[in-house]
Amino acid sequence: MAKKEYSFYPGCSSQKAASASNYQTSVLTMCETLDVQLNEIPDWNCCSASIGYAGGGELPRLALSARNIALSEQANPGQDIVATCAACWLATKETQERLHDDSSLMEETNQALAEAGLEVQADGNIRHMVEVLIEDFGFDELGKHVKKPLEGIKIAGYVGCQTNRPFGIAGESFENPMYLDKLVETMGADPVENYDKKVQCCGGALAFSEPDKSQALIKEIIEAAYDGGADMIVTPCPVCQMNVEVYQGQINQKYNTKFEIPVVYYSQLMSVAYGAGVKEAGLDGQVIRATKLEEIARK
Amino acid sequence: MSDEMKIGAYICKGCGIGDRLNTQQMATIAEREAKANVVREHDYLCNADGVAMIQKDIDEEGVNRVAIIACSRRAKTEAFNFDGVAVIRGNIREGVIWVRPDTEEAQETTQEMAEDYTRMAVFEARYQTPPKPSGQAGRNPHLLVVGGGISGMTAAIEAAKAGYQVTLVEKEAELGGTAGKLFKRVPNAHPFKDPMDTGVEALKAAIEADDRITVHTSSTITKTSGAPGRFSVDITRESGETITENVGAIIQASGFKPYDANNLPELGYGKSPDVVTQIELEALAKAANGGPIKRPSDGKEVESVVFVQCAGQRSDKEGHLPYCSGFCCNASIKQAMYFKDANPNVDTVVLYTDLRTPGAGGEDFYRAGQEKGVIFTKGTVSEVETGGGLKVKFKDLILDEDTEAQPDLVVLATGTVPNSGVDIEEVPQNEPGEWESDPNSVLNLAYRQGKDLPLLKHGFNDSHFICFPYETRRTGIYTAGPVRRPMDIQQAIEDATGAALKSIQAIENAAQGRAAHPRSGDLSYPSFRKEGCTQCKRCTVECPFGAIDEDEERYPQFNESRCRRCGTCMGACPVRVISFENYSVDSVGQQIKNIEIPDEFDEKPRILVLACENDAYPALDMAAMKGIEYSAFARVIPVRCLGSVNTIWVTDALNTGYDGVVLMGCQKGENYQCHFVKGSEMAHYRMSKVDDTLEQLNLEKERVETYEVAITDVERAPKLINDMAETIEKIGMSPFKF
Amino acid sequence: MSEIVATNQTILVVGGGISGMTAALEAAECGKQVILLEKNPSLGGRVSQLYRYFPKMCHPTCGVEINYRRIKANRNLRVITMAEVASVSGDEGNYQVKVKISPRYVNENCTACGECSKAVEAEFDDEYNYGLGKRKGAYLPYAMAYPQRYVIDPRILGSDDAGKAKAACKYDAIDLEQQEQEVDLNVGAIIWATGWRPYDAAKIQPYGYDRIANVITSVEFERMADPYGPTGGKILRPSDGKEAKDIAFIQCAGSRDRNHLKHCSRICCMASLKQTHYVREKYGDDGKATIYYIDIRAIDRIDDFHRKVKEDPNVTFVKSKVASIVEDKATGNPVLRGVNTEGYHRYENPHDLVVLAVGMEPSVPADQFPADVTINEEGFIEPTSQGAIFAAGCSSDALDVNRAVQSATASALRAIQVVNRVAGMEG
Amino acid sequence: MSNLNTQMIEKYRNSFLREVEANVEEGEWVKMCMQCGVCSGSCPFGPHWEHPPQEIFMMIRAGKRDDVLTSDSMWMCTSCYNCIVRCPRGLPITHIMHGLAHYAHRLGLAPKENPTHKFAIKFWDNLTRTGRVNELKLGLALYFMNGFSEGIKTSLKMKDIGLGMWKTKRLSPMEIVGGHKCKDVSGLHKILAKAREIEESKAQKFSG
Repeated sequence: MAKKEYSFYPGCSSQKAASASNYQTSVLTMCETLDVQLNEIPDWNCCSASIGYAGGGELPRLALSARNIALSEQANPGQDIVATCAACWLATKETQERLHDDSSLMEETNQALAEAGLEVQADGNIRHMVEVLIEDFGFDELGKHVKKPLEGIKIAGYVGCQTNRPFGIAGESFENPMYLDKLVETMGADPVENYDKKVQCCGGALAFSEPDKSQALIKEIIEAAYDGGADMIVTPCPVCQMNVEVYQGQINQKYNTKFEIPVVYYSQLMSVAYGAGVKEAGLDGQVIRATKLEEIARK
Repeated sequence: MSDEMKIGAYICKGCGIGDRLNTQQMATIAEREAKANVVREHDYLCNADGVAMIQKDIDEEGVNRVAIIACSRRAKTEAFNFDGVAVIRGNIREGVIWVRPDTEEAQETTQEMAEDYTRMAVFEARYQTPPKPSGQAGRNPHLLVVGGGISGMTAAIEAAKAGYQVTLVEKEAELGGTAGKLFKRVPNAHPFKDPMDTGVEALKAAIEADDRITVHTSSTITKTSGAPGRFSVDITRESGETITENVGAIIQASGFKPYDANNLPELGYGKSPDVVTQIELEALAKAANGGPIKRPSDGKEVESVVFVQCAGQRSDKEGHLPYCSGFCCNASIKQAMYFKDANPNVDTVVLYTDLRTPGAGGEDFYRAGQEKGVIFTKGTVSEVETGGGLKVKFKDLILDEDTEAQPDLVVLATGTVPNSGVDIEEVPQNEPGEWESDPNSVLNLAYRQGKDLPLLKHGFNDSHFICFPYETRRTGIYTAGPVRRPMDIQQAIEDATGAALKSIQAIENAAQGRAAHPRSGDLSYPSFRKEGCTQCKRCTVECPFGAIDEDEERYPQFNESRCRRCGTCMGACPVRVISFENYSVDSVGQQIKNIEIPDEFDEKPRILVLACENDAYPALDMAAMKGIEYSAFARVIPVRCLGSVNTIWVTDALNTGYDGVVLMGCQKGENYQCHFVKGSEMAHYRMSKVDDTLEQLNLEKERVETYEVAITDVERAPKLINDMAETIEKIGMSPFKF
Repeated sequence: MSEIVATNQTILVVGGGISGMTAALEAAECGKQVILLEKNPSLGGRVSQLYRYFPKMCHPTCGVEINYRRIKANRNLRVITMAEVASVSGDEGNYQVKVKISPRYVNENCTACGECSKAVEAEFDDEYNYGLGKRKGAYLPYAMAYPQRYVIDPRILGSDDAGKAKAACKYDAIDLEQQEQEVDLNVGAIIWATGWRPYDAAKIQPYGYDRIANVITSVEFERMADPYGPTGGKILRPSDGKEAKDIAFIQCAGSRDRNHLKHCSRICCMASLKQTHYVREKYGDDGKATIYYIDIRAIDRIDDFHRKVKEDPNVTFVKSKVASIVEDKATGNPVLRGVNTEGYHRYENPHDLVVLAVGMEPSVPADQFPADVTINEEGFIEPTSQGAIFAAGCSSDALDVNRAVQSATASALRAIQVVNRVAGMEG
Repeated sequence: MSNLNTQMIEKYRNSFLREVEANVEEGEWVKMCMQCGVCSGSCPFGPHWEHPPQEIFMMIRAGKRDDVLTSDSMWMCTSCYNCIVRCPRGLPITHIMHGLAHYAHRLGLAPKENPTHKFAIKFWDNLTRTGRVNELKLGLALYFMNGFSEGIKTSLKMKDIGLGMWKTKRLSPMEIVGGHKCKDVSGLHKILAKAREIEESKAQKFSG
């Protein structure tokens, strides 16, 4: 397959020494195998995620994403913008659609962008990395690169919210998307069947401000994974990964549980299956080590 | 074809009949005992060869009564379809071999069953005449429409478009009815977004332009007599001038009157001029003609309006309507749009409990109302205060709190009351020869049973049948529009068009002497022997369709084209003077009599089963198809309706030595399923009287049972027969065996 | 099928459900020549799969029987089953219709004796029971089917079963050589009565029809309540066959929802109210029903039925669109989550069984319509102002049986107007 | 009471619904709710809302301005979009909730002590400073948002998490002094200033 190029929007959490830096590491490893070239949008800014609304009004928030799109159009013309973070993808895609559909919003946004000498068209595609994998490669192709099948690992595919709603992945349902399960299978591991918390909210950004309420949700997500016999949880979203992984200690204290389940990214599974080592797969970034994956990575 | 009766009996050996039964023996019985003129067996009667064999006999031997002794009358009807002859079906497949086990010990009784059915078929054939139309009616392609609203005008136009003459009678001076008083109507086509023109002017113009339609305004019907194909109608103008028209069928589209809102003082009606009904709001909207609507009290432009849904409807309170009028939700949305379209800043609130905007258009229209800013609040109104500005007190059911609104105007969605004339249960008909027209009646029928159509429920003239919405209880008279059931304009248009079709059908049926639904196409009709008649009036009173009048000497007058051929009159007649060519006291009675009654000591009882052909008989057929067994002692005879069962059949059977009688009819009572309305009910009543006869005969009451059987009672129907067999086993054989 | 005689005075009715049968019969009983096409092996359509009708609680089979009898008795009416319209050309008063007739592999010699069915071994999902049970590869679609003639499932062709079926028939009724035919009909007017199909419940993802065994549809529930249905009339849970006594009915399952069907399907509220009777009929005081609804649409005089159900202490009404259903894995109970909007009470209610009151979708998708008609956003045929293709019943709107029959009767007149004009007939 | 709030009360005396339509992001959708309640039943934080989304819509229609704008309900939105995808009428409920929250904040009516309110403001301030979120600063700001002693407690409670993140190089103490940022921060600030200006001039127009 020929090299594929995308305009890449990594987002704040993927930066060096940020909470999803290991995600970034594994994405890059995975892309190398798949011969994907990610052209980072130069000087991109934060999308304001879905929590910026209080301080930022509608137009300032749209302007943030519009700036990224404008920069991408300038630097990587004609390339689809690909985001790895669910919130980044969502905010950017929503902005693209709203500007595209509302000419007065478009006009006002460009008025604002003009202050920095920018202009946006917003007629390209904004895609999540998972979409790229499924639509531009497909499971068959993704499976062809597997060198070390992840045999003997049972994995709960936790899709979360914003990768799934409101746009979702084409052909998948909002309530029971199957792509992570298929991906897990493609990588040679066993998906947890009927994992019924796969699209439950983890509290998202409110994990900070409403920890008790969020952790109650996270607990259910983890519990259901254990009930399904999972060795680990896989997710496509940095917020999900962070929330489900790092609060396990607090949840254990609060609920007297003994959770210690690794939460990894799909890109980490793929990197390992594609033959990468622990470091290249970002597995050293796990607060709860994914030992079964590490074992395979070390083989 | 000669008039001489020639009976052909044809015994089929297919479908295992030949394997299970001695058909030769049956043939012998048909020939020797039942005296059929031609008797033949065939390996496979319904195939082309078998059918050709029968046709040949008809053509060459002059066979004119064909007894097919094979499968059920419900099977293979296409094959056994011969012109000009009476066809009788002896049921030895579903009726015998499929309900009996294929065992050696059952063989004897199974064979007896088949032999009896063979006799019965030939004897039934003997008492048949192929029905011919009576010639009572001619074709009168002219119909009367009563009521000049949307329903009536639509019916008139649609019938005229099919080539029929129409006389349209309207009591008001103008056509248009209620719709004529509307500013606009709810849309009937995509995108279902805005109120649209009522279409009344276009209908009026179409009527004006159509020379097949004659209109009488300011006129009422003062007398309707006759029958489908030959109705005679007196149309009287306000001036008293009367003309008489002859028509073939009638559509009653007499519409509705608005519910009297004076019954709703708690909602402020009558206390403030600013509390109006929906229909009154239409007048305000018409006056405004697209501009701002002004409130009646002081002419101020309305800035806020509250619509109160279900005002006096869906309620058990005295004086309220127990039903939903169906159209009011959409009507309020439309009316709220009147305000919003004139000025989007007018506040319009609809207070409802269930918003009822069904179908494709309904939901779109609801959404369109919301898009225009109409507010919908689920709530129940307790009171509208009128002292110094209106105050609508209501409970917001969603926010769960008592609250109030202070609009400029309140609109009450009060619903409709059908304009169905007089209730014939309450208002007796004049005695024969003493005609007087009743100003409250719509049709002023000269029928013995009363001046208007019987009502179904809540004063509506609806059909009781879900599958057959036009079946009123007066043949050739169809109701359409909101007199039939609550409905909106769109439905009224569909309804009126359908009613026009049924009227045209009634005209064509009457012209050929054919029965209407459910025995559609039946050419038989009841005749009676005047010399035997005792003028007891039972037939006149019990006919479910009011088909029978009385002449001045108090003899019954049968009106063939009003008759549905159910035979309830035949069942009613204590002196048995009423019969049909193909269905009579004898055609059934002879079957009953001509079976083998074994000796009392044979331990072989006989059970007569009279099963309604509409439901019970098909249920027994289906039981047979499923291999459900029943007693070999049963002899089942299908009847047109249990109402046609004359008690003589039952007493004759008992006298002949039958041990038990089972009657199977349809459900009676409020949710009756009897296709002839009262037949099953009458049968139950009459059979309760048979008990006396049993007592006289010194027989146990349990020997006669009457049941309601549904078509789905596939297991129950055979069980009822078996129950009777058990009963007989318990109480013993009949002592009346000869 | 050269024997099909049709002229520009013939009325073609497409679809043999209650609407099509009615339209065909009403026209034929006015003396018109009518051809009735049905794509299935039997007439009857959706109503033949219902246990009871609201509000009378009578059996649809009863009315269907009367209609079959009318059909048998009427020589103006010609029924062709397993037939579909491939294309329509021409114009009002003179249409050319191409009809594709699939082979039944059983000819008119069939006596419905059933021997072929006994001989065949292969079984397939029974369409009549919405796949809840099995039927043989040679079968009568249902006990009341008309024509009362067996069908060979094409899937057994070439197998031993095909031979066995043929051998079992003593009447030479099985003809495995039958081929698909195409016939051209010339007709004056067309009544389109292809009816509806239940909305695909699996698409309503929050309700887990595709994942939770004890979530079924209202049409399946009809079959279950029918004594001759797959459970013999017992209301049982698909997961474990246990009696389902506490049943939830979810309204607007796929209706009034821009994610599914935009329109209100009209019948579902009444159907669920009716089905609460089934629960009470089978389980008496042990039977409990809960109706989750947005608006109860018991329109017009049948609202009294609604009010009677409301008085039943064992029937509960919750004003709420259920948010989601999850399965309690220990009990198999579907657990309904949502908010009772009258006062905002959250619930998490387990039930034995959930019945989704699925909406009505027009049978023929708008883009697959073989003739030139105007179809609205909801997929229903709009009243035409030109041409002579008239919609009847649920191809014109979401209708209950009563209204469908009214609509069919009206369409019969519209068709008659056209053929009468063609014939130059004056009244 | 803020000046803007007073103006708005004056302008929309009779109709809070119209005020919402004119001033709240996606506010024109509120009237389209058909009261099914699926949003309220679908919310993962549903039990914590005093007034779930549908009730808020109904309250808006009923003119309960104060109750709505001072409510902490909207601040419970986790932006999971469950309500949006299930709403049979396609209301962008998530955005309406965000819009209401923002509007309440702008009018000065949002509950001051609501943690999400505070966090959301801090998040915005954090990201707009450099164009990119500084997770460490954001976290610390969050822990200390309820005062110093409360902050110490929270920090201690959260220290294991911080430690874990630091060990795995997903958090760096160095961020406190520098951190990631956009190169053209000034351009970004100009864009945001202009966007705010346009938005405020629109609000002025509505309220004038």
